Amino acid sequence: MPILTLITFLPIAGALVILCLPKEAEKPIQITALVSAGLSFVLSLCVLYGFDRAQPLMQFMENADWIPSMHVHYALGVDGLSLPLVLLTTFVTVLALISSLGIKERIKEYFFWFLVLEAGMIGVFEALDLVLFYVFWEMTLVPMYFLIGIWGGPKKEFAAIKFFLYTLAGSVFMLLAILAVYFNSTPNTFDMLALMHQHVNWSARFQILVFLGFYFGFAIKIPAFPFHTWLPLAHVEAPTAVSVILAAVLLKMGVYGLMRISYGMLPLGFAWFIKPLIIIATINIVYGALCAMAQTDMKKMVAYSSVNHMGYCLLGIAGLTATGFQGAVMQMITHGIITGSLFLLVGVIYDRAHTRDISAFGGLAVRVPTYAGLMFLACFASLGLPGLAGFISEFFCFLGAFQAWKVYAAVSVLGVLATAAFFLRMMEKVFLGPFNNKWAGLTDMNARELASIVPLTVMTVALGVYPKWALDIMKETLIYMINTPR
Amino acid sequence: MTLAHYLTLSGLLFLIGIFGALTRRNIIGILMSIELVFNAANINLAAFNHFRHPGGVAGQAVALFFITIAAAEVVVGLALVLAIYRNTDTVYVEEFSLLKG
Amino acid sequence: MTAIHLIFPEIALCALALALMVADLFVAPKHGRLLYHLAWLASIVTLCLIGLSISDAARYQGLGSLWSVDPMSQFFKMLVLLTTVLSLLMGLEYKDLPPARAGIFVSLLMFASTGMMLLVSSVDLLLTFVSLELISISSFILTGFEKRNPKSSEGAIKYFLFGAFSSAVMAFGISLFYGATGTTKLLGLTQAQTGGPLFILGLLLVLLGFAFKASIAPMHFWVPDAYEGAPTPVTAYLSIAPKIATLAAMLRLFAILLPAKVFDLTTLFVLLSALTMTIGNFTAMFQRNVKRLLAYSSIAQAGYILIGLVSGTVVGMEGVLLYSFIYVAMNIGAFSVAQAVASQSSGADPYGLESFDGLSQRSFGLALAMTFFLLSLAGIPPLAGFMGKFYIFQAAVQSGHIGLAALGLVNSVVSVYYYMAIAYHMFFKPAATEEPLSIGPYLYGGLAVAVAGVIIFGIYPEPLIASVQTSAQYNLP
Amino acid sequence: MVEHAYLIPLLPFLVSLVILFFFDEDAHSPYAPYLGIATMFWCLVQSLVIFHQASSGAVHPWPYEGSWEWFSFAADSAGKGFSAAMPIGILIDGAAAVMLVVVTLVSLLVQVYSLGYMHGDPRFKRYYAYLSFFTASMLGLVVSNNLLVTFACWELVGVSSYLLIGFWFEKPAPAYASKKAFMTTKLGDCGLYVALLLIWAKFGSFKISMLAVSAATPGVLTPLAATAIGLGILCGAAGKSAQWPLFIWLPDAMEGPTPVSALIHAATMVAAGIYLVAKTYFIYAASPVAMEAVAWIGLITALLAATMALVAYDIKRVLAFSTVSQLGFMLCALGCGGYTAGLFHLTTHAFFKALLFLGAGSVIHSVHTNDMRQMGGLSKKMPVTFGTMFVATLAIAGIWPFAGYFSKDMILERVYGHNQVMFGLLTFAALLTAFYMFRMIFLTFVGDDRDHERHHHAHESPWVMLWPLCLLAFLSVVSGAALAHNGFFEHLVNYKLPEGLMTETLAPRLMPYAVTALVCGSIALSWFFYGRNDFTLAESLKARCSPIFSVLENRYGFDAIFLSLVAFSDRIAKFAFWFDSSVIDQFFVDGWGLITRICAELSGLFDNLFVDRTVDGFGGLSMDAGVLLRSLVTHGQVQEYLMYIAVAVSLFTILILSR
Amino acid sequence: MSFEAIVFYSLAALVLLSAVGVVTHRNTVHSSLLLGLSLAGVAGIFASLGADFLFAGQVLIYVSGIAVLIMFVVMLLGRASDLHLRQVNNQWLAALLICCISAVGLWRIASSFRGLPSPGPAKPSTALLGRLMMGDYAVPFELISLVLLAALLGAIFFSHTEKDA
Repeated sequence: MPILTLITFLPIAGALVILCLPKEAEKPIQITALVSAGLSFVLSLCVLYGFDRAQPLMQFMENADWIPSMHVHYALGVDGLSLPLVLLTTFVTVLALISSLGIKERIKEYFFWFLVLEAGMIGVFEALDLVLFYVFWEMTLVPMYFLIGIWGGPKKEFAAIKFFLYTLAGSVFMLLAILAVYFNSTPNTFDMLALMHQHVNWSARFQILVFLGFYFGFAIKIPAFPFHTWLPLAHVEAPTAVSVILAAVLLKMGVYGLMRISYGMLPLGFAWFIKPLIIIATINIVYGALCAMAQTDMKKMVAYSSVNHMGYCLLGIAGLTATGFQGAVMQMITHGIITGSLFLLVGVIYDRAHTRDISAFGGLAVRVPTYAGLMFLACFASLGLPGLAGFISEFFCFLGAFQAWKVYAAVSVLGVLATAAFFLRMMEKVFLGPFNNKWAGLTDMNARELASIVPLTVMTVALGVYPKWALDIMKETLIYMINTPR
Repeated sequence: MTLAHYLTLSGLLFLIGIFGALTRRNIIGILMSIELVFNAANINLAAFNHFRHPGGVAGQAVALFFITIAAAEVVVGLALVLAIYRNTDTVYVEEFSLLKG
Repeated sequence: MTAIHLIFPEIALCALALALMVADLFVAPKHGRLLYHLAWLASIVTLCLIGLSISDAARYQGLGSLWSVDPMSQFFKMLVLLTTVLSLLMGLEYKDLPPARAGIFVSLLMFASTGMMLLVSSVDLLLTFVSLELISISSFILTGFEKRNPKSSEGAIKYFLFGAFSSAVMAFGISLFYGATGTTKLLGLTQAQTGGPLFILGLLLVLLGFAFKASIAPMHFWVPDAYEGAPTPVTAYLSIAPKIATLAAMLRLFAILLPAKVFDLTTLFVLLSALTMTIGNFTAMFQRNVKRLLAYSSIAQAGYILIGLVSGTVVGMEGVLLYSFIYVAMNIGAFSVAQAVASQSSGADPYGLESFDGLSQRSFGLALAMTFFLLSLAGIPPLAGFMGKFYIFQAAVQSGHIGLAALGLVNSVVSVYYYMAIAYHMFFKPAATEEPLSIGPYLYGGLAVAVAGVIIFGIYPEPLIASVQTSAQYNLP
Repeated sequence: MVEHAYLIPLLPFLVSLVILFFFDEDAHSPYAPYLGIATMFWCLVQSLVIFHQASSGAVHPWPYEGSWEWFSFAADSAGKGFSAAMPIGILIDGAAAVMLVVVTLVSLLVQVYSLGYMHGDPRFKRYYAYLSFFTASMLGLVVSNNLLVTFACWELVGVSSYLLIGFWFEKPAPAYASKKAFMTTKLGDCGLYVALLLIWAKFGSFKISMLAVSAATPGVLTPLAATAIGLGILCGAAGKSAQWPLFIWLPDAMEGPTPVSALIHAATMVAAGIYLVAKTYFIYAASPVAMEAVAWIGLITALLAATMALVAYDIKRVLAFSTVSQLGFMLCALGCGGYTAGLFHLTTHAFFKALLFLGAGSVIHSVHTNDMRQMGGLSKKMPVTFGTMFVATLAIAGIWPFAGYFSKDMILERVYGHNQVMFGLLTFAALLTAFYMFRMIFLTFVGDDRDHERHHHAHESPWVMLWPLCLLAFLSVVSGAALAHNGFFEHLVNYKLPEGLMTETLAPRLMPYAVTALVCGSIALSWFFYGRNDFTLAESLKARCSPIFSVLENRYGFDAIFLSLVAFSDRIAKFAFWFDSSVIDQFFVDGWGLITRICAELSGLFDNLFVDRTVDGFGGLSMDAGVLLRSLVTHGQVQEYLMYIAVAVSLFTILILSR
Repeated sequence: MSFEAIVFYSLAALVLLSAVGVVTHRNTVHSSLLLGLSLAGVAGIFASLGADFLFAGQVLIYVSGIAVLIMFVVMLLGRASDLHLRQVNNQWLAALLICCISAVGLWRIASSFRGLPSPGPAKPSTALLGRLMMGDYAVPFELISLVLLAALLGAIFFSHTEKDA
């Protein structure tokens, strides 16, 4: 059974069904969306079940000719690097869809785009052919554009087009790099696995140029300084569920590409860029945290915290160590879970209060204890509290980077401090202190919101207490990646 | 008389035609200038045929085609001028300004 | 009279056009639509004839005196005919054409198609010129076909003035060409003949004429005016058929001239390509009329196709073919949607961007289809336009024009901006009216074909690429 | 029993979850506290058994270590990746055994005490959940055999401290104090974090027993690395144990409920820093510099905090400064090689400081104020409280035979052996201790009632609060003598210093007596100022030395420094955000807009800017250039367009010319 | 100066002078008359080149066809005010500049053929032309008819007043 294909295209099937449903049929549309995304999730769990953790190489591979005349294949596969991300995608999408049940207008279009988006994201993590990778990569753009642009906040159109243009501008350079790689491989191929062995024939100059081409695409997605400015805007303007997807999955595509493609195919280019990368990582961490500190909008703060957290991923990667890689992958997963729940939680309060201004609240912990509890947990997880998911990944990132870059890693620790500072300030201003009577009518979370957030919270704790479950999936692959002769 | 003479003549005619097409305000003026350009081409053809390729008559044949095509163009052009004159009551090109970029 | 049988399809189309012209006399004005039906059927018949010539290549393909019938020409002929059929289907749903003049309309359209079919086969400058004139003169008239619409007449007169001027210049060029070589035939040019300034100036002036038809900068200025003024089916037709036919003719010219190493045309065309797509895209950004916007976009698209041309490789040529095919689907689709929207718009400018406000609310399917076309034009996967661009850029990178490819890619990012501006109106703006937008059956059929093409060849382009690869062969010594 | 020591942290943790999730908040269910107390009692029993086993030498091998794999992860060694195991487990040595008893005991007593103190609080259940959670984390910190887990628990106690300080979060002060406490300790934790990274880089392991072995192996740990690691850990310890210059959070932390202060900010959590330094003593042993730094930090803290305690009027603040000061004693001892002394004082101090806090809580519970100026003469109203607190005060002052005498004596002896200037300063701090502690006793319990209203309503606390006091008082009396007996404690914790640090300069025999005499003098001085119901002398002194007093009241300006640091970081943050939105973003958006605009101007044809309504960047650009360029190419003019063609033609002819 | 030269120069002068008149004359009617003159001059040039059929064609089609047609239309559309309007737009200077630049290039080409004398008296070419038209150029020849047909259709279409309008 081509299970990866099923995982990828079940959402598309769902989207097509939705397209055929009349737009008044809201319940069937929602059910279709949930069922198709849910099935996709279940299937990805099946993949997890069948996944051989001791095996570092690609598994569940599928390969078929797609465009033989251009040597393009339809090749899918997962290994320890991509499987966790596929799981994250399917998991978070289901939850985001649950939270999207609160969407009131233009339901048909919403779920249609959402499912298309999911397919694109899953595909990016599974693709083993550069063209296929690129196609899936771009496939995420358009749905995201509409999801932000139609259901977003006041500046949604600008945010949407900025997101679109920014990411597209990056990815066209990626396309150029893909072509360059293709023409310089013998035999000409887009096969990512085959290209991993081609670098011996490539000069450092070529690798550097190609690396930069890819890097533009990835850096904008990650987002790495200074290409991050689309992110706060897009996050703030996007509807809750879309912010969740954006933060939890979309940003990971960049890091994934960096690890899979830039690292795997272009060792010399990567080695050349390692110094800038660590600097960028440090800037991302410290600067992102500082920017977050200056925010009064909760969502924007969380958005900037994403910049900061993706900096940890870069930090881990820049160490060029197995530990750092492990940290980076783990950070992707945990950031997805934690920031996903943070965005959902911010969405909860925004739905009720129609404001996200930190100073507009006060003492809410009395009125909405469940909400406050979940928010505290998510914030603490995000600031890297041990026992919650963020700590181990962050620590591994530092550990990995520290072996090569002592000073940068040490400076980056300041970012941890700043992260703590802004989260604590937010918690103090919003939940603690005297109760602001303006919000006397505030209600605690409802079942739908709990259903979308609690699984994430549970995962946050579970991964924090028992990270073995996730680490084992990726460990062998990452060790293999480091140990592959380069 | 050498080929150079004829080419000079056709070249000058060509340039006069171009100049006219660029400067006449009247559509019919432009049309007439374009005819001059066609004629320049025809002189070229006939002259080349005569001086450089006297074996065949291809040049003359092509010139004949050009004459006919120029005629067809003039016909369409004048018809269009008539039509637009009915619509806008002008034959001055600057006055066509409905379409703007 | 050599090998006249090779151009039977053209003769057939021409004869059918004449027949329709005559039939016009016997058909009551109110039954004018019948002629459209006959016309597209006739085009399909011709299409079948070409299909026959492809299936029996030994018999129906070869080198005539002034023409060469080969897989490439047949490919482009099919595209031209396809465009003709789809434009005629659009015409069936277009309200502003005088029904009484249906005969003239369809026969002119078919004349133009005949001209294009000959153009793509022609290997002689005289035949090329005459075909171009046939196309031009038919197009002038078709552009001005909405007589009561002053915009239409104005577009026609501007188009005409440009056309006449450039054909005069081209004629002058041909005369110089003749002077240098003693012939108008492209085949059999020897290196000795192709050196002098006479030849080169002649060639450049001829290329100027081509550039006019293919709307390559700086010969593109007529495009927006003519496209905006022309009836929409004609716009759709003009934006596709003459352009790809001319590009095909240029392809042939290049195929002959490049091996002869006349003169470094590549540099010139790299510049032209860069200029064309940049001007097209950056100007399109500021358009508020969809037809004008699409006109500039089609200029930009010509720039992309030129990239394939300058690559000068077989892959580049295949790219031109592939892109042309996809271009037919996406451009005709975009114009069809524009026509459908404008036909039910109450705004001051039916083709204004405002007419698209809230289209997704009125007809999600139509809005989605338009989005597909636009994204395809922008080159976003997994739509066909991406495959076309990918192929072309691939060719450019392969032949070392990486800078041009990069510029093309940057341009496609820029183009997203204005394509998405339409999407912005369709999806983000509230609709002026809530009433659902209905489209007629023929437009629907045409749209379905276009959408299918854009999606299917985006997801599975292999059959198309395979056929392009077999088609990118030409009969040249 | 010792092999099941993992239950000690695990049970409270589970219980905290059970309480949090399965008990009802509003019902004032009595089961929640009892469940917590019962668990803690069980933990205490287990700890006592372990303590007994440890002290009787019944455990083999000793120290006991039980280790399991927590997870395994990708690690590196010389550029090669491999799968490394991260252990989780327990390491019970003498120090841990002692700490287990101290923590479980104090926690149990505080929980019992809280039954009375917190009665009727709307978040009663959550309080117990937090307490259990804190105790679990603290116990985890104590028993862990893995520095990473230790660090994890270290952070978790920080969080529970945050939650408990801010327990009454409706008031702004606790909310602020909790944040301040967390942030300040987090600042110190950054150092610890880096130290952990360094440890991994040096040793490739976090397992304490392995580290100890490796550190002892010559060549593994360079002095420089040891110094860096040692200073990093010291940084963390300074944060957690409120040492100079990070002590500022502890006085504010007194905003939490008093039992919490007793448990966390007196007996256990603040001792974690000392405990951590002791646990990683082998690293300090390799670095004299780090060792010296520890000693001096401790000394400075002890002195500064003691002076600040002199002028405080808030009873809990006095105790907080006292705690800081005493922690400084411990750290100083550790820094001088007094491993045993430091831990011994840690133990005894836990008892009497917890007692002092609980007593203060009892007082506050009774008079509803923290301000000592509004107390006085409470000894009659609250005899038990007074009695027990007096015992504790004697203990902390270091009067024979109370517990503090033995531990403080051991410290001073050790410091004397190390550095006699330090000894002098530390002795001075000890004298100050006696002075301000008795000042507190005098102001609170002795003399006339200064606030009749409060005095009138004052009453002895219920027995549920008093018997923990009594028990602690008992321990404050006997624990010192008992543990010091025959070097029992030294034998138990049993840390062998490397040869270089064994400074066997014995203190003069008379030293303990001399110090005791001085302490008595200090107490007498305190009585002279505050015990006679006549404060004129104190007032006049205050008036005369007002600059000094205000410096002390302002805590030497450290608070201000930190506030300005916070303000500074806020300013940096604001600047960063401004830079982000106005420079970087504008660079890309406007830069793109600028290019677009220029291209558009050059291509010459545009009228209506779809853009200026959407892209903000376009708006700011100059229109003049546009007008100028546009005038070059007007619209829709056929002949101007024809001109381009003509230009092309002429260009072509020039091209020919050039050939 | 030979007779041939006299004929050439006088014809050339006729062609060029009247052509200049065509593009510069304020009165469009005069312009159109001058156009006829110029075209007739070109016919003369054809004759001097021995292209007798071309001469005939030029006279028949251009001089008596096109020029007259243009004249009719000019008179049809002419307005009295035309005479007072400037007939040359304001970019004439630029146009002149461009023409001068081009002239240099064209002169260069023409001057390269200075030494090429006439190969001899022209032979009658009409028969050859006819054979060519019916031979190799048959298809363009037929196509031309299509072009003319299209133009005719256009003329009919545009000049036809809509009754149903």
